[in-house]
Amino acid sequence: MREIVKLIVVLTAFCVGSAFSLAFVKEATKERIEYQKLKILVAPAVKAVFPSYDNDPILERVKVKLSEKEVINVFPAKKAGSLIGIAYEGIGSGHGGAVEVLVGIDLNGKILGIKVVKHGETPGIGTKAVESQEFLNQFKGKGVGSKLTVGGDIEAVSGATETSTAITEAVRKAIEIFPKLKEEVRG
Amino acid sequence: MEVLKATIYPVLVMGGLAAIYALGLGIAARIFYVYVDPRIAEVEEFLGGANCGGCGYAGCSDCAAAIVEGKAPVNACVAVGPDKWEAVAKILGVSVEAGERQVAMIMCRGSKDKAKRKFQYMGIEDCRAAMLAGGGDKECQYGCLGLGTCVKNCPFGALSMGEDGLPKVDKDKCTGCGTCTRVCPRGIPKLVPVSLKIAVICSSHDTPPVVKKICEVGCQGCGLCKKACPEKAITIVDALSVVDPSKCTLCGKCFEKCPTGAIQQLLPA
Amino acid sequence: MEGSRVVKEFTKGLWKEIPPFRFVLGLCPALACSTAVRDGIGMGLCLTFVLVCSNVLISLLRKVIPSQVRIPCFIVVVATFVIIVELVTQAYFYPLYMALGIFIPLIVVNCIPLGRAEAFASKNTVIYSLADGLGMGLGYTCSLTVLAIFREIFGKGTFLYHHIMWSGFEPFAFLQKPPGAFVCLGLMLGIMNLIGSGEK
Amino acid sequence: MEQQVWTFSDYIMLVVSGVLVNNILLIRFLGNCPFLGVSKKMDTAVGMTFGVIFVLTCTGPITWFVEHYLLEKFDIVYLETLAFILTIAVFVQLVEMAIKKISPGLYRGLGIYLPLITTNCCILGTCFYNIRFKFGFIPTIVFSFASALGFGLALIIMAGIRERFHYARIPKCFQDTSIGLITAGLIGLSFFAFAGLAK
Repeated sequence: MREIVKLIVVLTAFCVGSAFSLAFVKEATKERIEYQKLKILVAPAVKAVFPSYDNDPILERVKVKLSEKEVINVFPAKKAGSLIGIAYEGIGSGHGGAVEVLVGIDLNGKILGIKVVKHGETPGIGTKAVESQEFLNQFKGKGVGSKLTVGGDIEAVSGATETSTAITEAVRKAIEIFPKLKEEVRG
Repeated sequence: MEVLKATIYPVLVMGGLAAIYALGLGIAARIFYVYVDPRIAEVEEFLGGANCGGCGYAGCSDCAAAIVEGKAPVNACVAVGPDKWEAVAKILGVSVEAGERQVAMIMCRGSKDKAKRKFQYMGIEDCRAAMLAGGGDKECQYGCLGLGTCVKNCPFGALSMGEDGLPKVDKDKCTGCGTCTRVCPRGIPKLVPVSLKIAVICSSHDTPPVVKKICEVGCQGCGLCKKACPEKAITIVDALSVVDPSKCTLCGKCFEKCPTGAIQQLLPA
Repeated sequence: MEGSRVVKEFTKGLWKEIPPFRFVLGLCPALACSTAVRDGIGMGLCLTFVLVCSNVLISLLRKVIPSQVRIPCFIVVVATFVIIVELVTQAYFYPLYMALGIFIPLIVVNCIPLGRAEAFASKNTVIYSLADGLGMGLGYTCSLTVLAIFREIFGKGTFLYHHIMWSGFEPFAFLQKPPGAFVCLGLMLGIMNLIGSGEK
Repeated sequence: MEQQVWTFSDYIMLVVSGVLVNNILLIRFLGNCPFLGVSKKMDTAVGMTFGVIFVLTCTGPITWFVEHYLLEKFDIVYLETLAFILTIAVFVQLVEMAIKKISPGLYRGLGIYLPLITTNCCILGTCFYNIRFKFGFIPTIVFSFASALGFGLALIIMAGIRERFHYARIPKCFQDTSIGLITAGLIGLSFFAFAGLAK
């Protein structure tokens, strides 16, 4: 019995020590890792949705709590120190799961540009909507107050209706929360 | 608070996981307890530890077990020297001189000019490869093929290929590891005690007329030596004569009678 | 006397027992992470860090660890440093982290740290273990770098992602592929043996 | 991929992919140390193969459980490496003890390879791949088995070739590991012919 206890104590002590120190390393690197990941994933999209800015929106991102569980990253774009717009993600459900769209909006609630960040659509079919600049440009200038429905003010890419609808849905959802986010970011 | 929350889960989960695993191991060690002779581990300490297989066992721990059980001699490990053998013998409480030092001996005298060939073999220079080509180029199906597989594989450089197409053993270098007996497709090299005085240097089990036709120096199994021996030390087993060295007095009568000289005195009397 | 042994333990990893050539361990990352010089150096340095830290810690704790659970304990120690490396590369060298991918967590089963822990650190004092770890780690880094230089220059025509070959140069794509890695390492090992045999 | 319904042909493709197209040893580079270490003799290669198949088919699903029901629940996925290797090490040790007791014959054949399997990176690597590819439970088992099979296939082919090295005249400096690596490269090259059979 004593053998077993000794075994348990030593191994557990090692694991606890290891987990404890790792938790600290994790805490210390958490921010940096998130920044790095966003930089690879989102930074090109941010560049695409804003015409011009001179800060690092990824570094200056603001976390906004939408509800108890939902937290969203908001990327503010600034020029010469003053805020010109914010970008954040909206999610729509497409053929192959969630479609995440980054939407850039100026301070008046007008869309500056959109870009699909992550999707699982069928290559060659759904991706037509993801890649079509013409389709994505339709959203420019629309904003708070626009209906944003496929067949209404948005025209779907033929053959990729499902994906077009998903993207539109994502943008619409993003627009809906804009007033709240604007207040938070301006703080 | 935030830091506390971030550390408490990992610590609890990993600690719990480790505790369960350790408990499992501890219990399993008890349930599946197998008595292992502690001497096996002690013996293994003194073996080469390279799992070279030179001893003929599957790894060093297997060999250690065989030594402890008495199936293998204390000097079974060829990778270490006499000092380690003595240490092993000490653990087991026996002396190293359990068996005499063994050396390899080439049991064939059928050199290039003495034994006939079926065909000229020009393939890869390896006895095992030659065996694949029609069972070897020698008429004699028991004789040395002379392509030197044993020479190439000897880990101690104790073998060399002679001019006559037969390997030669350097008794000082040979450790009796037995690698040559294992690699030879015909089992020509045999391990014999270093003080062996007399032997029949032939491996052929062919009948007298066959041997007479294909090899000038092979043992025909004619039985003349058996009849000549006053000590009854010679027997014929499967058309090959065998000398019992414990009975032999080296009187030399058999050498005179042997028509091919297959029976040989190895050391001076 | 003391100092000379430290130097000896350090330098043996750089030539006499240089992994993965003389000391045939840790082949998987050597093959997989040598398509580009940056990856090779990165992998080597990650391994050096893990090796040095685990060697030091294990030689410090060598009297505390009971021998029955020594292997799980060594594994936990090595795994801890591996996760630290994983997190740090993720935070500061993200592109490298992406390129090395699964091979960073796999340092834990790379036989070098565990092998050194068992064969060296658990029997020697801290200073020697440090020297041993550093030597072995740097030796490994050198091997990987040389292999990567060869594979990147001839396989891609670049060096540290800069084009250096003449414009008409057709890269040997074979060298970048997995079989090329095996052949390359095999040839280098042969050449090392050739040089080594000349020494004796 | 988790929600996707897996049909029988999907599983077949997964096996083909694991064994041939993305052979874990030759294409993914996992498990090379034992590959070169135990491929000198056919019988050791066969022993190692069965050991890996058994251990991997068991640890694959176990680590899958650890990941999804422990690490993800408590949001400590970054401790994956530690939890997995610990699980594998303990499992291997358990199996070793159990086999030793239950079947000494099997232990003689398989036992000496088990300690080597803990540090065989194809085990841990495959467990990681199961998680990274977001496999469900059944695909995890299938993929683990296929990977182990791929490992065994490459190992046995290699052992068969290496036994023939006895007959070949190899320059001294290229003997053993060196020629082994070059051979592995050539086998890998032939495995490239399978590319396109499956993803």
